[in-house]
This record gives sequence, structure tokens and C-alpha cells, in this order.
Amino acid sequence: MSDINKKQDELIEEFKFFDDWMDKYEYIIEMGKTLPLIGEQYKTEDYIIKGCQSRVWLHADMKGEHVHFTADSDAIITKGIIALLIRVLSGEKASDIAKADLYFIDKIGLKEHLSPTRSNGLLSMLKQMKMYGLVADSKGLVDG
Amino acid sequence: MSDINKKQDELIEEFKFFDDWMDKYEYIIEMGKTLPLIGEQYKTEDYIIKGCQSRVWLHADMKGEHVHFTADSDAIITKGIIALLIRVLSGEKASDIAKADLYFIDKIGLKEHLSPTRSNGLLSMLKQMKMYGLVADSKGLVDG
Amino acid sequence: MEAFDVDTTSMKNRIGERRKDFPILQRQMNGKPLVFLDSAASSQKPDVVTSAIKSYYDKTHANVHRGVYQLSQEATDAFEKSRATIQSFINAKHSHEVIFVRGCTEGINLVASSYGDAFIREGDEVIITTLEHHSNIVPWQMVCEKKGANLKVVHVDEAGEIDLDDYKSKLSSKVKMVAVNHISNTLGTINPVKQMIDMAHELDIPVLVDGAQATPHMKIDVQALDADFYVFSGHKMYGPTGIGVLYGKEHWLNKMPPYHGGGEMIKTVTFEKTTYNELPFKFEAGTPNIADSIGLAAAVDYIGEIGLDVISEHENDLLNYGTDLLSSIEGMRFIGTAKAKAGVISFLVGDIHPYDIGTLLDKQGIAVRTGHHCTQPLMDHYGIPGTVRASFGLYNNMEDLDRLYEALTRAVNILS
Amino acid sequence: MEAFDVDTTSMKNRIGERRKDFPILQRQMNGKPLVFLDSAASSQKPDVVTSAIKSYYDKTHANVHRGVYQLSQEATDAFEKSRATIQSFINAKHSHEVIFVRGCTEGINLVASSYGDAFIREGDEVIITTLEHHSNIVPWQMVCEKKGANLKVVHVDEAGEIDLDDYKSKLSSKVKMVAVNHISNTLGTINPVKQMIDMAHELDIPVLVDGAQATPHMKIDVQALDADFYVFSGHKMYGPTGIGVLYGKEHWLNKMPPYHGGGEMIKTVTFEKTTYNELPFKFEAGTPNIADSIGLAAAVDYIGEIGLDVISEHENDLLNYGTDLLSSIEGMRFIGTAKAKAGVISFLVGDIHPYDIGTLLDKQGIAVRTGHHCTQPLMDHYGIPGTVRASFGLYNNMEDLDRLYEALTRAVNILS
Ligand SMILES: Cc1ncc(COP(=O)(O)O)c(C=O)c1O
Ligand SMILES: Cc1ncc(COP(=O)(O)O)c(C=O)c1O
Repeated sequence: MSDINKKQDELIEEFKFFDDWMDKYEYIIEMGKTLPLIGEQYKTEDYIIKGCQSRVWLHADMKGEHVHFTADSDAIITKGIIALLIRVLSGEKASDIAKADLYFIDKIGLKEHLSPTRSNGLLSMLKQMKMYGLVADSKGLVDG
Repeated sequence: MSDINKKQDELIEEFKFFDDWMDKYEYIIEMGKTLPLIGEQYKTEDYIIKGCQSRVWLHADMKGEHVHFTADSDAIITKGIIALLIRVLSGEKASDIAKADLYFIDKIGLKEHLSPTRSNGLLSMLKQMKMYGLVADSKGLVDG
Repeated sequence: MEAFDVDTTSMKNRIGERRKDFPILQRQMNGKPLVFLDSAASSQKPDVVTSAIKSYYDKTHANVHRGVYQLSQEATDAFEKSRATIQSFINAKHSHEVIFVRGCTEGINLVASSYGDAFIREGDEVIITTLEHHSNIVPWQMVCEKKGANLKVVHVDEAGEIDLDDYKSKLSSKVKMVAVNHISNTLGTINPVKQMIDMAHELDIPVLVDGAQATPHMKIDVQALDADFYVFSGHKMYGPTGIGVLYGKEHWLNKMPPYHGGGEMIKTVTFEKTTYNELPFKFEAGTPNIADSIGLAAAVDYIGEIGLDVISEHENDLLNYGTDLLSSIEGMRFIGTAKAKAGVISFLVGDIHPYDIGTLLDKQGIAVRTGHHCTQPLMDHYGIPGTVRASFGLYNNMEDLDRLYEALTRAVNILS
Repeated sequence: MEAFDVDTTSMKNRIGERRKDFPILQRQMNGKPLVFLDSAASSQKPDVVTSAIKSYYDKTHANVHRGVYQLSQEATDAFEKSRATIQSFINAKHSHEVIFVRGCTEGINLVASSYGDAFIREGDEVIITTLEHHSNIVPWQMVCEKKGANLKVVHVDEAGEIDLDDYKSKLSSKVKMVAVNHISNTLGTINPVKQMIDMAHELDIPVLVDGAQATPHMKIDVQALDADFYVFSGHKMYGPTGIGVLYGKEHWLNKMPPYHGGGEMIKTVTFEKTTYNELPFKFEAGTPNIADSIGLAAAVDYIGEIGLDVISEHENDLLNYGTDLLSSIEGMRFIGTAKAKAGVISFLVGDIHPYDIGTLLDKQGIAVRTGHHCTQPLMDHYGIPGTVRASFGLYNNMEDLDRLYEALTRAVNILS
């Protein structure tokens, strides 16, 4: 878990520089460009998470105990926020992902984007990521 | 018409004595006892005017150009108010009844009882009385 | 025991102070201070409720759902918070089991139409009782007529209590719905709905409870009751007009077809095929009554602060005091004398017409309701055209009943 | 001519002052003064409207109709006066042709269900257009599916104008209803409803007009239009949420079966037979939304004081000014370029996602709507997922558009 929190704290530190909303969003958009893009073969209805406002595709890969995510969105701000989530969660242990408390979202002022009523697909995506963590974890337990 | 207005003015004068609502209503109820009651044969569904709150029966008789009313109600305050209306209108010329402006109702503070939303049958009764006046009047004209 | 008494007294004293929360109770009527005894028709509103509505419009209003801007987000959060407040008020399992409607009448119509479409067939039966409000009779008559089903009416005895033996005899596999009043608006009877629900569930029959009169007076726990549907109106529980709630168990609501079509209730629309949104939105087509849902939540918070147990006890005291007082009037005839009664006194005096009594009480500043109270079949059952009904809210006090007694005495003197 | 100019200017100045009637417009958003450009979703409310609601509760509330006491009488009078205010606002022939509903969506559903039950049969047709709001699509899909009737959709061209030739070709004796938007909420197109009504009436086909976007922007005369049904929402015309109006011609309303069953809408109820009340009560089952009907009447009075001609002209000026301003932004693509347009600008910039623009405008204090605006089939028609929409109310001014232009320029810079 501490690895996830370390990354969260890093992000909070990075975002401290911005006192203007627009600068903050420019940075988020930049982050979006670093997003490990989902393979085109996964950009289908099966992997889509539909929001009313924007669409998100998400794919998860298990490597040992660790879960790696790739994703994409048709809106670039959504994409930037996904990039933050992936930076924090991807490559971490399934059990840590399942349990993670993502306090950084609130701290850097993005809470609204993950509100249940925002319907941009992000909250559903986050739930999906945690679900992958949970499933992978329980599989791991069964295997072990 | 002036006969109707004379009777209205009389009533307004009589009601000036009461500064207490309860005394006024006692007087109205007394008036109800003077109401020329409708013959039992007319106390049927044909002559009923249904309000939600109380029921009214009304019958009209033509004597020459003049219309005479008899009536009854199951509520005695309604009956008292009918008695006032009949005192003012009964026995008058059809044409005068049809045209009458019953300002006394407002002046003696009974306006609410004839509100379209009161649904005690009184407003419908008044309309009915004027309708009798109108019909009798136009018949009269045809005959003459 | 003594400590408990003291505590109760202090609660009662506190509830006495609540009267000043209701600006309208300062009014004069026909030169007399208003005594408002018609809360069963619609209660008055405390300032916190009307201020919550105004404040919502002055600070937060925007259309809800799907807005990306902050104001819309705030409005949506406020609206959904109201839903959560209602959820915990009735102890629903899920917030999406709380559907906002205009009021009790719309809620019952929604169920009669949507559930009826899916589950009621020719020859089926719907059970109601003699003491239902028209709003819990006519929708079922309409659906029965449409479907060729039959309406069965459970008897009520002279005291105004539902005949459970008759109910039992009417339950059968043909019955597709039981719809029953929780508290009779005309008689005040508190009906044994828990028992009736259990009996219906033995045959897997769902039960709709008309809670219009119950939510302002007693704590409702829809899970403990195991009600399938529970419906109530905001305006009878110190909340605004134009808002009410249909609670439905998730599995029923999911099985029912949508009611209204329009915005909010869809997932995707093409001219060929429309797919519906999930609960609760499936049943909330169009822009909801956002401001009044917030007003209703404020009313729930207000009630919660006082405590429904305190309110019940207070109204019970009023009922006992008022019943004693009025019974000394000659010719007094109470309509509705069930053992379990809420704060409603319906009566006739001799053969005086209710309208005459109502009019003379009004002239003395006392507001009571007269007539059939939207329960004509119940009036037919008693063979009367209507009653005079005094009903209580948390703001009423013993003085109100003293005033009623005096005014009624004077009215009866004049009228008999 | 000069005098006329002066007069217009002074009216415009006066309308500029109206902004301060709306308390919410004082708010700051993300540290910037709020620029509210989402009135087509829901308008803001002037203080006179919200104060009318509060004042009703504080001074006059009681349940309406049938009450013998003074308060109930006053509440009833206030409620019925609201109906009369609406009647004259739309110039209806009779006040009982004005039915209070929750909003436009409920009004359309009422007609689709009740008219549909009585008049739509298997093989019949209902005509709508491509630019309808979901609330004027889904209810007709539902009734068509139920009845085995067919929905016919009239084409719209690239500019967003209804193709009247296509409309003409679809009119036939099979058609039982035409349902059309007066002003498109997504495009702003003012549709030729008068002409469409006349064409339908040649074949005795009734027409329902969805006036949700029209009543805040232009004078409506239902008799001059000869509309059979006209429906609108209070919350889009400076009035409260939870209230709207269905206007229907008396002879249609009389022929239609009741919609909801319950209190108010009945004359007599027995378990064997129920007879229905007359208009408008036949369609207003249950306790109505009294307070918000009074709020809506206050909104109508407020609009009337300013004058809908002044409002129209003001919004037209905003439309022209804003369109000019925005067209200088590179990649700007207006969606909806009809000749007759109301105060709505829908657009896309290059291939930037509307959600991104909406988010960055919000951060600069600008509230616009993004998405499909409950008109998915229209989005499919244009082959786009949604638009950014700025829509105007009487309180907007040129500065709002300057702020939009600046903020949009900055957003586009960041996003492209
Ligand atoms: C053209 C049009 N029709 C119908 C509606 C539905 O109105 P309401 O949501 O108030 O029922 C709207 C509002 O979104 C609209 O713009
Ligand atoms: C027992 C009961 N059911 C239903 C209703 C109908 O409620 P509303 O008129 O708020 O829809 C009432 C209110 O009169 C009632 O007392």
C-alpha cells in the first residue's frame, strides 16, 4: 500500500505548484499524453465504460501478483485524469489496488470528476480497476 | 330592477346591526326558517343542485311575467342564504332577475359562500335562478 | 421512573415551543387567532423548510444530472442528498428504491399502471379496504377495468377497524396486489399493516401501503414492515406541495416497465430502439422537482430533530384530551373509535349538517375540514354524508382544543 | 424613427437592470463571477418568484378545494388565480383548458397516454420530427408500441430546419397525432408550427406543440396558433421546478379518459362505479402543487412586466453578437444555422470533445451545457456525439458573451 501512497503524495506535491485552475488542467492534459494507451484490439464495446459525457476504454493485464492497466478516452481531460489514476495504481499488487484509498484526488481538487453524478465514466472506471484488483487478488489467493 | 335593489338595500340595512359574526349567522339561520319550502314532490334528483358540501333543491313558478321560487337545503346556513336570495329575487319580473346585480351579498359579508370554489351549491343555484329569469323572459317576449 | 417523567415533560415543553417555527400560525381569522386543525389535509410548514427552498434557488439552482459545470454539480449533489435523507427516514435498503413523485396519488397511480401492466391479468384480483382514500381506490378501479380484473373490498367494522378474518378469506392465488391505508385520514385508525403484509406474503402477494397519514405521525421502517411499496406526500409532513415519494423494493421496480417516457429515464434513444436507464432514473422522466425534494429533506431533518416518538406522544395526548373534552357535548357522535388511533377526531353532533358546524367554527377562527374527506365509500358504510374532522400536527396544543370546544359549544347552541 | 430607437434603447437599458433581480447571479465560480449560459436547461429565478412561494406558505397555505374555512378558501382562490394568469398568458379560451402538471414531460406523457388510449389504434401513425427532445419522442414510442401504431419522423436539413415537403408527404388519414417542438433546445430553430398545424388540420389531425423552449422567449397565443395541445415547463421560464402546464382544447380534453385516479378528479366514488369531475379537475388527481403554481404565476407576471417582445429582441441581440464573436475562433462549427433562431448557440471547435471545452469553461466561471441535450437522434443526424451549448435568458448581457469568447479562446488554445 505504501507504494501507492508514495505516488499519491508525489502527485499532491507536483500539483502544489498550480494556483491557477487552467495551469492545473494544462498539466493534466500533458499527463494524458503519457497514458499507456490501450491496444486498438481492446477499443471495443467489451472494454468500454460509458458515461453520458465521455467514453473510457480500460484493459487490465496480470503479471504475477501485479496488475497493469492500459486505457483511453475520447475526451482529453478525462484521459489526463485516467493517466493520474494509472500512474498511481498500475503495476501495484492486486491486493493493494483493491484496498487503496485514493486521497490524492480530493487533495489536488479533482473530486468532482469522480462524483457519482458526473457521469463521465471515471467513477465507473475506478470501480472497475478496483474490481480487477479484487478478482486478481482472490485468484492469487486461490492459486497460492 | 329598482325593486330588487330596494330589497337589497333593506337587507344591507338590517345586517348593519351585527358586529359579531355569530350573531349575523344566527340571523341568517332565522331567515332560513322563513324560506318558502319547495314541495316534497320537487325534492328529487331532477331539482337537486349538488355541491360537494351541501345539497340544494330549487323550483321556479311563472306567474305572468313574474318568477316565484321555492327551495330547500340540507344545511341550515345554506338554507338561510337561499332565503336571502329568494327574498330579493322571488316575485320579480323575469327580465329583472336575469339582469340583477346582487351587490348585497358582498356588502353583508357573504361573498365567500358564493365563491366558485366553495362548492356548496349556492353559486350554481344563483346561476340557475338567473337562467330561469332569462328563459322566462325570452318566452315572455315570444308570447307577447 | 421519576427521571423519565421529567424527561418527557421537558420534551413536551420543547415541542410546545415549536409552534413559533410556523409563521402562518400567527395569523388572525375573522378577528380571532387561527386554530389550525386540518393537518390531515395538509400540514403547515416551518420556516426551515420554506427557507431551504428559497436558499436553493438563490444559491444553487441549475438543472441536475449530466451538467459539467459546478452549479449543476452542486444542484445534483443537493438533490441526491435529499434522496439519501428520505432513504434513511424510511430505512430503505437502497437510495435508488426512493422515487420522487408529485405526491401519494401519483405514486399509487404509477404502481397501479406500471405494475398493473406487467402483472395484472384478466380474472386476477386486487384487494383494498373500505377505509381507503379515493387515491387508493380509483387507480385500482381503473387498472381492474382495463385488465378485466376484480376489485375486492375488505370490510371495516363499526369502530373503523379492518376485519382481518374477511381479509384472510379474500386472500388467494388470484390476488395480485393488496393496497391498504396505513392510517385512515377520516377515522384515524392505525391499521395492522405489518400483519396484513405478512399474511399476503405467505401467498407471495405484494403489498402497497398508502402512508400519506403515517409518515408525519410515526416512525416508518419499510424493511421491518417488509412493504413492497410505500407511498407518501411531502405536504402532509411539514414539507412542500408538489413532492412525494414512492418507495419500492428494488426487485419489483426492476421488473416493472417505465411509466413516463422522456429525459433522464433513458440510456440511449434512437427512433428504432430506446433503452432505459437504471433505478431510480427509470421512473423519473423529465426535470424533477429539485427544489421541493430539498424542501422535503429539510422537513425530514426538522421532524428528526424533534423525534417522531415525541411527536406521536404529543399527538396522542391531544387525541385523548380532545376526545374527553368533546364527549361532554350533547349529541356528540364520534366516527372512528378504533383502539389504535392517530391524531384525528371525526364527529357529528345530533343531526346538524357538518357544513353548518364548519362554517360557524370558521367564523370563530377554527379551521376544521368537513365533508367526505375523499372517502365516500366509507361514508356510505356509516350511512352519513360526511363528518367534521379535527386533525393534529406537532404545533397544536391543549389550548387549541379548548378553543375548539368553546367554539363548537356555541355553534351547536345556535344550530340546534 | 429616431424616437423609436431611443425607446428601444431605454427598454434595453431597463432589461440590463433586471440582472440584479436574480440573487444567484452574484455567485462566484472557481474564483470568477458566474456567467450563466444554460437557461435552456433551466433558467434562474428572480426574487419575486421565490418570495411568492415563501409568502404563500407563510401566510396562506391550506389544502385547496372543498374547504369551508377561510384559509382554504384563500389558498383555493390563489391557486385558481394562477390558472387564470396562465390562461391569459397563452390566451386560452377557457381557464379549465389549463391543466397543471409537473412539467413538459408529464404533460406530453399525459396526452400520449390518455389521447392515445382513446384515439390511437393498430396501424395508425404518429408524426414527430428529427429535432424532438426525448420527452417528445419516448412517450410516442411507448404508445405506438402498445397500440401497434407507427412512428413517422419528419426530416430536418443540415441547417436544422424541418423539411416541410417531407412533412406534407407523411400526412395522411392514418396519422392520429402530430407532435412537434416549437423551438429546438439544441439548435435554437424556431419551427413553423402555425403552418404545420394548418396543414395537419386540413386532414383533421390534432397537433401537440412542445413549447418548453418557446414560452420563455416569445409570446404564445394558443388560439391564434390553433394548437390542440400546448405543453411547457415552469422552470425554464423563470418559474419553479415541479410545475408545468398542459393546455388542451376543451373538446379534446372532454373526449379523453382521465389519466390519474384519486382525490379531486372524481365526482362520486362507490366501489361499483366512479364518475369523473369536470375540467380541469378531471386531469388533476391528488393535491396539486399549489405553491409552485403560485410561483409560476409570479414568473408570468414578471415576464409580462418586462414584455416578451423586449425579451425576444434582447436575446436576439445576444444571439447575433455571440454568433459574430464566436465565428472568429478557428475551427468553429455551429450546429444549427436556421434562419429563424432563438437564443441558443450550439457548437463544436475542430475535433475537440465538448466535455473538455465544458470543463475548462467551468473553471473560468462559465456555465454551459455539453452533451446530447436529450436529443440523441438529432446528434446521430449530424453524426456527432454532442455539442457545447450556450443558451440565453433575459439576464444575460454582452459582457457574458465577451467572457465566453475569452474563456473559450483560452480553452481552445490549451485543448488543441
Ligand atoms: C424542447 C424540450 N422539450 C421538453 C423538455 C422537457 O422538459 P421537462 O424536463 O421540464 O419536463 C425540454 C427540457 O429539457 C425541452 O427543452
Ligand atoms: C390516506 C391518504 N391517501 C392518499 C392521499 C392523497 O395524497 P395527495 O393528495 O397528496 O396525493 C391522502 C391525502 O388526502 C390521504 O389522506
